[in-house]
Parts: sequence; C-alpha cells; structure tokens
Amino acid sequence: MSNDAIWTQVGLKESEYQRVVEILGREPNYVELQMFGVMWSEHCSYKHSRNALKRLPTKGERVLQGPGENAGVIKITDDLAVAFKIESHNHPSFVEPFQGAATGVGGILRDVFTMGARPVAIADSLRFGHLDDPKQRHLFAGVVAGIGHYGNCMGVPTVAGEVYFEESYKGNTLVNAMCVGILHPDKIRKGVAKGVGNPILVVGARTGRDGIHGASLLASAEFSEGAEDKRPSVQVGDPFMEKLLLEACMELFETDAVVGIQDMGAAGLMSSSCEMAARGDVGIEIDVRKVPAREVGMAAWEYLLSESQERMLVCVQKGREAEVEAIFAKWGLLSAVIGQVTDDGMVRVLDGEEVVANVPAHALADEAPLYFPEAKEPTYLAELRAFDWSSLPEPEDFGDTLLKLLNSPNIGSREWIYRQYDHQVLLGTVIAPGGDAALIRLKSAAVPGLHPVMGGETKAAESIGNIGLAIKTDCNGRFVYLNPKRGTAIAVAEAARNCVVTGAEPVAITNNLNWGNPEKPEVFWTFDQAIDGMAEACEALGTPVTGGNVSFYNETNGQPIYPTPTIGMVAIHPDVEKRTTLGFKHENDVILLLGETKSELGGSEYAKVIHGVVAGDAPALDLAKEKKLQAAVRQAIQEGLVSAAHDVAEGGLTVALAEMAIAAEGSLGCQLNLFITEGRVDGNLFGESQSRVLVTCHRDNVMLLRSVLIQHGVPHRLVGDVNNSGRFQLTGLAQGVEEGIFRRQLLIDLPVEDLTRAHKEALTQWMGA
Amino acid sequence: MRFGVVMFPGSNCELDAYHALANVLGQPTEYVWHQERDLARFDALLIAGGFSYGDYLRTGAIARFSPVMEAITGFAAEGKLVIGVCNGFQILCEAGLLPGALQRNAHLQFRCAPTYLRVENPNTPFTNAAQQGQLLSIPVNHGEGNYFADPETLNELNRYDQVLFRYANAQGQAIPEASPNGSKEHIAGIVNRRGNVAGMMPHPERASEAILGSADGLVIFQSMVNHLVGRAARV
Amino acid sequence: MLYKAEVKVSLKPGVLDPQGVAVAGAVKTLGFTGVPQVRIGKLVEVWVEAETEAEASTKVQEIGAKILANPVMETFTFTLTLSIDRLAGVN
Amino acid sequence: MLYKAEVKVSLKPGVLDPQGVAVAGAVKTLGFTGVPQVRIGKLVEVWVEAETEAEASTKVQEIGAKILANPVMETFTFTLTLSIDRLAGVN
Ligand SMILES: Nc1ncnc2c1ncn2[C@@H]1O[C@H](COP(=O)(O)OP(=O)(O)O)[C@@H](O)[C@H]1O
Ligand SMILES: [Mg+2]
Repeated sequence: MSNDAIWTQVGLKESEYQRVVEILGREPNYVELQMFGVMWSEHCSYKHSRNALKRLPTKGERVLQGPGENAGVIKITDDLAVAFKIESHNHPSFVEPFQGAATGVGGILRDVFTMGARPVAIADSLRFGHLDDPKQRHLFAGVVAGIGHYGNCMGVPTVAGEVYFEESYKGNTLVNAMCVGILHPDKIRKGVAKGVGNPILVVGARTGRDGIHGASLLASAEFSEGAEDKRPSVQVGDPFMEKLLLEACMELFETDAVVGIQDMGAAGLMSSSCEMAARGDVGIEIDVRKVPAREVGMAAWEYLLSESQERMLVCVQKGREAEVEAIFAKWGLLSAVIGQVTDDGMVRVLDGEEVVANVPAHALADEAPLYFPEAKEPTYLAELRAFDWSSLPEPEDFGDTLLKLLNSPNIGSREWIYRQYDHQVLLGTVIAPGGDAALIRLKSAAVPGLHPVMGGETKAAESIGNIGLAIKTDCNGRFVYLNPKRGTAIAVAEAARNCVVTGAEPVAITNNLNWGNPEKPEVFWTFDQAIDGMAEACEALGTPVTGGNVSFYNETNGQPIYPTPTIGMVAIHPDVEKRTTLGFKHENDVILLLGETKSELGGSEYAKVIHGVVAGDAPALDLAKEKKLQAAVRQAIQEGLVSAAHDVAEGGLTVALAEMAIAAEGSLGCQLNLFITEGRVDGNLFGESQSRVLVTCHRDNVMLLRSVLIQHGVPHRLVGDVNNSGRFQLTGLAQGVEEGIFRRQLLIDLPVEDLTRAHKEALTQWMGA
Repeated sequence: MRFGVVMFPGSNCELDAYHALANVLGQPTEYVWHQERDLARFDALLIAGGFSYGDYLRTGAIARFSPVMEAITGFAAEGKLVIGVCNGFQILCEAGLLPGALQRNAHLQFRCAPTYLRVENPNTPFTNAAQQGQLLSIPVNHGEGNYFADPETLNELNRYDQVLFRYANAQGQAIPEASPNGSKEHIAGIVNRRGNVAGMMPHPERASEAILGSADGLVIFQSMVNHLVGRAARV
Repeated sequence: MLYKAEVKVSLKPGVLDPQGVAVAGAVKTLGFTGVPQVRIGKLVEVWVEAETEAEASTKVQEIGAKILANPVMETFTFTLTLSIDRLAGVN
Repeated sequence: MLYKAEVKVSLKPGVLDPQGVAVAGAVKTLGFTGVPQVRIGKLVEVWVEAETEAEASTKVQEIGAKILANPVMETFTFTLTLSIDRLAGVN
C-alpha cells in the first residue's frame, strides 16, 4: 500500500482529497486524513445512495422519528412507542462468522437502546451459498451460533427472520439483524451534543485496536483474492458487557442528566463524536489520552477509528458527571469524561497537550461528496425474461415434486435455526418462529412498570391492553434479480402479508439494501429501480420507511450478489387473544384461497429446484388488490371468522397448504379440489403468484366470511376441507372437452407425516439433527 | 409471605420470574440485588436464569462469589426455600448447595425448545401440587444444561429421592431422544437432601400462562406457596 | 516480581468431553487417520505479583482451587515462570 | 507409536478476551491483590499414531492449523511426548 497515493491509502478518490484540501484550506495531517477517509467512506457517508434514498416515503401520523437517528420510532399508544432498525454485518461475518454475526446483533441492539428503548425482539435475515459446500455450512453454523450467543446472553428474544441459500451469495454471506424496542413516546433519546461546556463521556468497554478500518475498507470495497491483508483485527463481542451497558443506560435515562447519547459503531469515537456535534450544530473537543485503553501504545488515530464494541458516547448536563459515573459504577462499568462541547463547530482532537486534528464537524459528517452514479439496464434481464416455459416438462409425479420442494433448504423447516435462539425470554412471544410473522404481546415481562429501573410507569401497562406487535423480515432476492422494481415491491408486500395473517396491521418498515458495486452502471440501475419499487409499495400499503442501512460492494471477483433489499416490517395487533396461526385447527373446517392464481413460474423455487432454472419475470403485483386483500384478512380475523391463516410464498399454493397441514395438531389432514382453468398444472400448483392468502373457517361461518371478502372485492374460492385422515390429498379439476364438464385427477395423495419429515429435514440433512 | 427474585449482573430472566410470581400468582415479590446480605424479609428465593457474569469460565462460576450467595447459604441453612432456575441451578451447583455440575449440552448447541418433565418426587416443597409421574410441559433454554455427577452422587440422589424431574417424551418415558442436553439419567431438576434447596434447568416462569403455550410451570410455584402456607392443595 | 502461571484445567478422566469427541470426529472427516482421541481443556494464563516463587505458587494454587477449576469434574496443574512478556494491556 | 500432543491455543495479542477480564475481576473480588491480568485459551490434548516424532509433529501442525485454532483470532503452539497414559476412553 505504501507506494499508493496518500488518498488511496485511506480509500478516498483524488477528487475527494482535493475537496478536503479546499475545506481545510490546507493539506490534512495524517490523523485528519484518516478521519476523512472513514467519514467519507461509503459506509459512513452514503455518498452513492443518499440521493436515491430521498425518494422513500418517511412520513406518517404514527412516525415519531424517521430516518437519520440511530433508529426510527413509531407511536403505538399515548404511553408507548416502538423503536426499530435493521443493520448489516455482512463482511465481518464472512471473515469470522461467529463473532461477525454476534457483533452485528450487538450493534443493532445498541442502536435501539440509545434511543431510550428497551429491546424486546430481534429478527434476522441471512443469505448463504448452497449447503452442499462445507464452507457454506461452516458460515451458516457460525452465523447462527453467533446471533444466538449475543441475543440469548442479552435476554432479548430472537423471534423471526428468514434465510435463503443461493449460488450468488457464495462469496458474500449476508447477515442483517433487526431489533425492536419499546419506550415512552416522550422519552426518545437522540445522538446529539448541545450546550457549550457540557462534558462528553465514553462509557462501557475499554478501547483497543479492534476492527480499525472495518468500516472504511472492508464495507466499502469489493472482496478479492487476498482480501485477508485488508482484514482488520476481528472484533470480539462481549454480550455480558453490553447487558450491563443496557441496564445502566436504562437507569441513566430515568434521570434527566443526559443531553444526548450515541452508540459507537463503525469508526467508533470518530463518527460518533462528529455526528453528535454536527446534529447539535456545535463543536466537540476530546482528548484521546482520557479514553480508557485496553492496549498500550495506541496512536491518536487508532483511538479515533477503533471499533471496539459495547461503548457509548454520552453528552451530559454540566455538573451531573458524578451522578452519571455512579450509575455506571453500580453496573461495574467504566465511564470517563474525555472532552466537552465547544462553540466553534470544530471537532478538535487532543493527544494530551498536542492538537492532532482540527476539522469542521459538518465537513466530516455532512459534506462528503454526493454521487449520482450512472445507471444502465443490465443486458441479462431481456434474455432471462424471454425464457420459454413450454420448454419445461410437467412433473410426472406431483407428490414427489411436493416432497422435493418441502425438503428444499429455501422452504423447509427453520427449526434448526430458531431452536438455537432464545425466542421466549421476556414472556412476550405469543406466536413463535415457525409460522409467518412472529407476534409479541406488549404486556410482557418487559412492560414499563415492572422492571426496577423502569419503575413508576405502570400507567403504560394499562393502556397497552392486549396490543401486540407482529414482526417479520422478508426479501426474495430472486424476484429482485429478475425485476428489481417489482421484486422490491413484492418484498414489502410479502413482509406485510406475513404480519397481516396473524391479524396485525402493518405500520412501518426499516430496510437493509444489500447490493453490489454501485459504481457499476448495471448494478446501480437495479438499485435505483428497487428504490422506486419500495417507495411505491410503502406508499400504497401505508408503511413509511423509518430507517435502514445500505451495504454496497457485496461482490467477489467481480460477481455481485442478487440485489437484496431486506424489509423489516412492524405491524400492530389490536388484540393478541384474536391472533391466528397457520396450522389447521379443526376437522370439517373449510379451506379458502383468497386472491388469484395465475400460472407464474418466473423465479419460483419450483423452477429452481426441479428444473434448475432461474429465469422469467417476477410474478405480477397489483398493490391495490394487495391492499384490499390485507384489509379483508384483518377484518375477518378481527370478527373471529378465521381459524387459520397463511400467506402463499415460496413453493406456491401446494406448499402453503402442506405447511398448514404440517403445522396442524394431531391427525388432521385435508382433501383439496383445485380448478385448473388455464395454464400449466405445475404453474397452478407451484407458481408463486402474489397477493394470495389461505384461510380456514368453521362451516357455519363460510357465508359471513365470504360477505367480508365480497365487501372488500377480494376474489376467492373454496379449495377443500380439513379432515382427520392424516393424509394430504389434492385433486385437479381440468376443463374437459365439453363446456362445463371437468376431468378429475388425484394429483397428490400422501400421509402428512411424510410431508412433515421432508420439511423437518430440509436443513438438518445438511447441518445434522 | 414474600418471594425474592435474585439477580446478578448478566441475569436476564428476573423480569420473567417476577412477572410469574407477582402478576400471575399474585404473591408479594421483590428483586434481590447481588450485593444484598440481609434476606430476613423473605420466605422463599428464586435465583433467576440468564448469563451471570457472562457465564465466563464456567456457568455460575463467578456469581457464586457474590455477597448475596453467602447470605443465601445462611438462608438455606435456616431451612427456607431456595429454587435456582437454569443459571440459578448452575450457580447453586457451583456454590456446592446442590450436588453435581452442569456441562455443555452433548450436541454442543444452545437449545430453546419445549420439553416434558416427569415428576419423580411429588413430596417436596417444590412439587407437592403435582402427582407422582405427572408430565409437565416446560421449555428449556440453555447451552450448558447437561447434568453431570459421579456414580456415587447419582446413587445418593436416587436413594434419597432427590431427583425432582426427568426429561420424558409425551408418553412419559425418560429416554435419550426426550432429553435436550444429554443429562445423566435424564435429570432435569434435583433437590438437596434436606429438601429446601432445588435446582432445575427448564424455565417454569416461561410456562406460567396458557397464552405462552403452557401454564404447567405454575405447579412448581404453587407448590412452594402451598408449602409456605402449610397447605397441600393440588392445582 | 511479576510471575506468569500457565494453569492447565482438564476434565477428570471418565467425564465425557463432547467437544473433544466432536473435534476428533472433524479430524477424521478431514481425512486424518490414527487420531484415537482428543480431549479439550482450558489454558489459563495468570500474571501474579509476588516476592518469591513460593509465594506466587501458593497464590496460584489458591486461585486455581477456588475458581479456575470445578472439583466436581475438573483437575488443574500449573507451571510458573518469571514474566518477561509485556502485558497486552491493563484489565 | 502413540504420541500425545499438548496444543495450546491462545488469542492473538490485542484480541479482546472477555472471559479473562471477567475472571480477573472475580479474582480481585475474592480479595487477591497483584493479579494484573488473566487470559484464557484452550488446551487441546491430541493423541496421534505415527512412526516418528517428526511425522507426529507434521500431523499435529496440520490439525492445529485446520481445526484447533481459528487463524483469524488465535495462534497455537504444541509439545509432543510419547504417550504413556492409557486413553481415558475410546472416542
Ligand atoms: N434466520 C431465521 N431466524 C429466525 N427465524 C427464522 C429464520 N428464518 C426463518 N425463520 C422463521 O421461520 C418461519 C418461516 O420463515 P420464512 O420461510 O421466511 O416465512 P415466509 O416464507 O412466510 O416469509 C418464520 O416464522 C420465520 O420467522
Ligand atoms: Mg409466510
């Protein structure tokens, strides 16, 4: 590296370096150059994405805090709000899966509790290559263990998530973690420094050389052979330290001593101090020698860029230092005054007596160059969409096809994952992982008023009643690959649908945009399209974007991942006593399919698993119809007309029905009759047409249910009955030669336990029981 | 009657235990900080689960040295009731208040899953509301719940009826497939010889309301209440 | 003087070592033959200040017995050397 | 011949060792003074069959690099002895 130009050594372009010189009116010194290198890195400055992101809808009557803070905040009642956010830790997890994933969870937890919220749920979103590759199994096992390690130790339940295995993620594991916390609407904390003379404290862990340049280099450049040399020293998470930090902060927030608080994530002290200064429009002066160190002989810039975990930067009222330090001491934590707020808008860094850096806060935080990258439609799209489906044979044996799909790691049971996660602690989880969205009740053990340090807020407990929160992460990257705009809209719609089938009303999203190199026009075009898709869907479904994260440069040797805009959805459930789950409940219940089935095989798991084809276009999506469907399902559930509900996703109608049978208690089975009016049989059975939901209801309620569906103009048909045969029987009815005469054919007839086994072993066949 | 929920730095089930005892069972309950030395105001203590001191070195190894553990040793010596759940069980073993130790799960993975516990001895302050052989549906949530004790100790546990619960399947058979961690003799919970100090890996507080999937955990707390008020009512 | 003790904590013979079994399995799958057994214990490095080696040794013995090893399933031994290496940092 | 290797796996200097920090803290609360630092690593005993010590050593070196130590954060060293102690059990 040493013979590179000085700007490339810190990951800047020459033009960017010139800009720095202009701003300072002089050459930056070494420390200052490091500071700009990090703060103007893609990861910290969003210089390639910020313009596009402006197009996302961020307003709504429930939105108390939109993008720009550590997490978004949504109002639930006058006494209760939720803070939530999603973050990626892709590159670190590829380098060291266990610690990378663990510290990813640690980071997102801090983002949420810096807002003043107590974390009550975690959700993840994971991507790996195919599991027949030992390296991928190693990554998968390490990531899951790491997420469990951190969340379990913190006592925050990991209740939902998603995972896909695709060739395109082979060289770039994706690990996105979402955290949801509860707080009082009037007690939102912000990452701001104010009040000249107010002291700035570092609290939590000591500072070492961990992860220096993690943000600027690793997360802002492509992987290539020999990426090893670029490796920062791995950050090791200490969830115990973070648990203490959480409780100490909760206690601190009960006082009014805090002016602002910011978690130290990427580029630690550096970014947290200049962001706090910039937000407060003030200056900050800090002395790195006052930062409690873990290692000897660290240089000033190493203090600034260290990504040691479990640390916070706090601005407190002058004179309250002792009080604050006492609280942290009670929890056995360090706290040290390292500087104070100044009035000159400069971030001034001292190394003892010596001034080692003196830079305008706004220059670092807000004045990174903005890029409008060139966008060009990728040529691969036309070819893929031109795919001729008639070239694929229909399956000989539909039962065998169903078993293969249930056994696919992209469809089968995720129990191997979530049984390694504590998904119960805090006693809020009323719909556990394994169905569609997770549902937590707000009147859990974490409700304000119960905890010693959250005392006195029992009022909140009453107003909460039976309100719950449905949570789900979702993104079918294959659809986004085939059609970036529609695929992204589908991700939003599916996340919402997964929440709606529990009876909840989607209210807002956070999102994590995992992409390739934005400086490649064909990659950026897909990004730009995706933003439009997300904006459209969020407008239509009334779920504003309250925050998110962008992870670019997910490429290995020039190969980008499928564009993967992970959606983290939060939905409010009015009454958790009226929640619905996907499993069949009673014999003789009637099964209805809501929505329209077209023969759409584009991007389907069926095409991939059975025919090895990833081609065509993403399924059609009509957001107006989607909205009606979701409203109808919610009303039907509220009126108690629905005994089970499940959204139709990967594997299509047949897999969704099978999942309902598998999730059923006892010996329930079903007899299904599907009219196959148009298109291919496999397209009808396994195609992934959107805006479809399966529900069951008691015979006596069918008329009532149908009237609700008709009111909302939701097309639907009766597709069969729940029985206690313990078998899954599906009959196809196809138009015969004469009008109105239908040919019946028993297409699938299998014991439910066979389906269950195939489903159960989807992951364990690779990962061990 | 007053319950104390003991919490250490790193405990994380204290909220849940408090909720089950105070809100569900309606018993007067207080948190007990690891620095406390005076426990006179309590009739029974629950050492909550979690990761005390990060469970570094060995689960419970560091917590056992906190001031409150000295006090708890005295509390137990007076014959008052102490139950350790999960990490609480691990701490009681490390402190020598219960025999044996808890090793890493045999399959080396953390496990959060429902289990059935077969009641082996219903004649204790912690099980008097249950029937002999009754199956309780109570979930486990641990990475190190694999109970170990040498053969002599196991013999004693059996001879003196100190095994409270064994992991079993839905038919009530204690077999390896039913065990989430590979414990010796499928042991899920034990009591000391005197009968007033108990430890169990599964989490009764997580099975304290039907909406959570099971309310069987209340049997254990109700038993303690029965014992303290000198009743032996069954639930 | 600053001494460095290397405390080896190992499982008692007869105590099952699932981790060791797993590693031995991994070794086999990687194609190594003739590796009949693997046992996994802890290596605890403890730096102690003491006037004499004897003093250091009693100190480490106590620390080992009190906290580093669990007598129910573990034993420990240790070696003492004058510490030459600079401490990585204060903690 | 059967050799026994004692493989010491330790964290690279600079890599955070939360366990060590926690134990050092506990040692202090136990009233021990002058214990500035504790670091915790793994002690892996590997039994290997080999004709010569040299062969055994290459084998252990490979096993250590491939499985026992995580190159991103750990380093390892080992010593070899002719194994006299009976195996604790076959696994
Ligand atoms: N990585 C994961 N972590 C935790 N839970 C997961 C994970 N992946 C999937 N799940 C859970 O498994 C169930 C099925 O997930 P998924 O197939 O994504 O559902 P859907 O197809 O309805 O989006 C959901 O309850 C989900 O929360
Ligand atoms: Mg779903």
